[in-house]
Amino acid sequence: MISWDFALIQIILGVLMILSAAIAVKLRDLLAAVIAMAGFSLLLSLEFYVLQAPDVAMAEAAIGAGLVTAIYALAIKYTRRMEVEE
Amino acid sequence: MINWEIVVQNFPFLVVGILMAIGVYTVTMKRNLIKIVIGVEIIESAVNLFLITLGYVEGAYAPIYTMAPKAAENNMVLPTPQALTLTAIVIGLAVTALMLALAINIYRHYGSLDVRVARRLRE
Amino acid sequence: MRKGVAITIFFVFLALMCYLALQLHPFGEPPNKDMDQYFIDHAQEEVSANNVVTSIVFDYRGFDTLGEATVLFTAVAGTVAVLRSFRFKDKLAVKKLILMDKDMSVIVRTISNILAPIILTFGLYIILHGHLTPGGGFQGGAVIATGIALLIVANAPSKVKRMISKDLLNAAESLGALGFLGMAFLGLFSATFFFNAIANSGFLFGDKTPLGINYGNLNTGGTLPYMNIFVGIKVLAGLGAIVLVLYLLAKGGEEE
Amino acid sequence: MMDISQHYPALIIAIPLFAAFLCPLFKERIKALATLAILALLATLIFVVLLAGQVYTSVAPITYTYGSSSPGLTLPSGYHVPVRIIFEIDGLSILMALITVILALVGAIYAYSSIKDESGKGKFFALLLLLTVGALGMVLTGDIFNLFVFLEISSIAGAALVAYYNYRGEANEAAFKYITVSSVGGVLVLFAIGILYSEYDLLNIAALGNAISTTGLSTLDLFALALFVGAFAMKAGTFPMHMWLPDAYGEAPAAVNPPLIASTQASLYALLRVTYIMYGGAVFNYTTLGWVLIVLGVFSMIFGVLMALKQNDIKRFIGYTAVSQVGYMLVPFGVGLSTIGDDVAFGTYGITALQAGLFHMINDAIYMGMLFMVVGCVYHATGKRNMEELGGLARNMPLTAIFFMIGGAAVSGVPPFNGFASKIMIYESIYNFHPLLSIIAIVVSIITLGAYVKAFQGIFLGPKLKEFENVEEAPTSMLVSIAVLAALVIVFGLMPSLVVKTIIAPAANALVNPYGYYAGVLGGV
Repeated sequence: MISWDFALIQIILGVLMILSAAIAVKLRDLLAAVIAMAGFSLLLSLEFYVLQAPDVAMAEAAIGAGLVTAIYALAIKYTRRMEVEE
Repeated sequence: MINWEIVVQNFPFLVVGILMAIGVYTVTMKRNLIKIVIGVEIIESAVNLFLITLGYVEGAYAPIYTMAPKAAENNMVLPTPQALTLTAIVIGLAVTALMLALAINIYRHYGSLDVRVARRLRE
Repeated sequence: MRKGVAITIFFVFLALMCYLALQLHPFGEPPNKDMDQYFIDHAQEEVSANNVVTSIVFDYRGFDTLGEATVLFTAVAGTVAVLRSFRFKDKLAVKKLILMDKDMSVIVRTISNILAPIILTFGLYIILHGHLTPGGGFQGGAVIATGIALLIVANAPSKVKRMISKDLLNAAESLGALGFLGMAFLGLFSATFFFNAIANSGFLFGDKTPLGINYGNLNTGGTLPYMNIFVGIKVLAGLGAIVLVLYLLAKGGEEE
Repeated sequence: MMDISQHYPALIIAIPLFAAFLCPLFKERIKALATLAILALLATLIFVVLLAGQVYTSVAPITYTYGSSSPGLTLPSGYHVPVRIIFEIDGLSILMALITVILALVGAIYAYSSIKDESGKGKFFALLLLLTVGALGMVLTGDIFNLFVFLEISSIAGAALVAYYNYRGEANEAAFKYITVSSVGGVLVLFAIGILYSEYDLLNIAALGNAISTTGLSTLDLFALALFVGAFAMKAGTFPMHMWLPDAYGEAPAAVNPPLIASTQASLYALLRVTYIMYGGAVFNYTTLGWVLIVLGVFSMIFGVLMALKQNDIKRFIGYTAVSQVGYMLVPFGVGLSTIGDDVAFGTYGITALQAGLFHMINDAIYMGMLFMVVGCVYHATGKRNMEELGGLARNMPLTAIFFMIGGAAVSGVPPFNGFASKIMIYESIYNFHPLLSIIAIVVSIITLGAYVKAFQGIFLGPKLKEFENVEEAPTSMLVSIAVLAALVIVFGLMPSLVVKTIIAPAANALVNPYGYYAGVLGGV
């Protein structure tokens, strides 16, 4: 007795989250990886909203997608943009 | 045999498991410091998602009384995991910020973000 | 070899996690609701707040939130301490940090100048209505800090240095943390640490909230709105300080 | 009106926290900062001692319910589960709290001289206090999620302090390792908390233990237990996740080492709390879990001491012997856990093993803190930390040399110091369990003694080197703080039975009585 339309939303969001996380891990361009992580955070925030947790969704959107991305971007600016094997 | 209905129903839990596995793989196997930080962030997000999924109640509403629909009375998702997740998100941010600061400093000293180059502390 | 080990670890862990996922209760049907039912039933009456999550965050589990604020304080102090300027003792492979002392383009600056006040207002709204609608000190503080980050990143480091004072942010952070601790102490004088002494007392924010679904009365919540404000100040100052320190890093770390 | 004696548990956390929030406002004024930190920690110590008086005279654990209308009100009126955060303080908690505050106090006194020439002093003292708060919260709390929060406070503060000498690349590297290991460990703890929450909808340790013991152990419970044991063992620096420990201990400023040790041992405390109390009521095969701890302990012992022999860096050398000492605690804890189902064996040697392990935990914190501070003095005076470049310092730094000798003797279990007192108890009790374990422990101790003799010779004896001609004895504040710990080493070594009877036995008794703990907190549910 599961509602299939809700399950469908869960599956779509879940697959998208896994994909964006995997892309973030795979990309050699760190800045692009960070953008992928920001997308991951936004999807996660959307999932929180779907699961009736608007408080957490707001925190995740502001912190995960906003500030953390800015901190990453600054850190990458100071260091190296490409992931290189040395 | 695998009960496919349960697999579909528990799909959010499976997502958590897969994200955890991706994160652990990243932390243990990647050599770039920033990638390691990303791995830690993925594990943290997975656990946050886990807590929220635990609190979800089929067909229930957000635990806020202000201007809620009539059906929400006595039919709310569990609020505790949401409070715990708020704490966990802020802790995750704190860890990420400190790890990135350390990564910048390591780059300043060693000129590289590769863990094999940045390893003077051998056994 | 290494690749093989990696893939083995990944799949063993994955299998374990999937097994766990199928062992858990069916999604959406928690087997036990003892503790949570208490919060849902009693939050309005005891804490006089409509938002059950916020009443848990600042009242029932307020001590956790003090810990959370402390974690953030620790992270800010730690980041600032780790990134403070130093002289290199060893000269093996020293890298200078480079960041151009340049503004971003006019368009970016204009947009950020327009956006910043909007974000600020939105953040303030979230902080003040934390006990009624989704949000609270942490979320609102983070939103405002995003606005500050936008302003910082759009302008040249030398200009930012004049515009925003690091000492001011540090002081504001300490003030917010001390204020939050002070609100917790307020409870100590009447009952216990973190006791909500203002709820239902008739003081500012001390009205009773109507039970059940209602339109929300801003003048409720007891200590919650005060704590939201202090936490908001603390979070926006702390997060702002992290971004500022990172942005101005190139100026400090270059001396050799 | 307000009765202050009810509020000690809250004040123990609030006072150092208050001081920590004030610290950044003082910026670089070392005198003000050190005074503030020392006064705050002294006040905390007084409250801990007063609380100890309450704990030792009460049968049930002392409880403090945050935010309720009365501190003792653990259950809301008319309800059957605790909903608020509760501090639950029994003999073990208060023992750990005492040692944590003493170590932090000593570290703060030491820091007054040793941090003088660094920048960022305000942040340093704030972080030192926060590290203490984290460890204190972990040992006092009775709420599993609260424990996670304090675990994160202590690991973030610890990592930032390890990287405090940020002009050393190695310090940043060690801190990165430390924060990676401890944040992954912390997240695993949170995951385990989530699993338990999903089953029982509870977060209180006593209530969870009660629920687990009444419903019996499920697969999910076992999964959570494995995660808890793995994560806390990782954070306590046991084999095979020990590699962060010597790095972090070695790179941290010497003043930070004692509280850092206290925070590591708080993880060990959490391991004990979870295995003995939370899962103590459920009937399952303790022997397996006990042997897991024993095997981890034996490997840590042997690995630690073998790696220590290869080290040239004095601080890393001591760090590796610290790994080896962690093994000495895990083995008796494992023995105690293995015998807990067997009344006869537990009565004859299991309880002694448990007491020995707890006693060794305290002793280890004291002499390890002391040794790190002693080599900190050497580094402070000479600027060198490589054993091959040091030598002949005994004439210039006689007190430091004597303190190093005391510390080294205590680590290796030489009478009459405290290490001997606890180690002899360990040898005897684990011999009854399995003779081989005892033999391994004795052999490792002998190797440790050899290593310390070699180190002493390398640093303090030998020809006087020209470059060290003008080296002076360490500043008074550093020597005073070391002397405090040295006095404890000697006192604990001279009257072990008194110490065991007054503070160790109540802790061991609290650990083996999970049902008493549940009933004490939940009021006989």
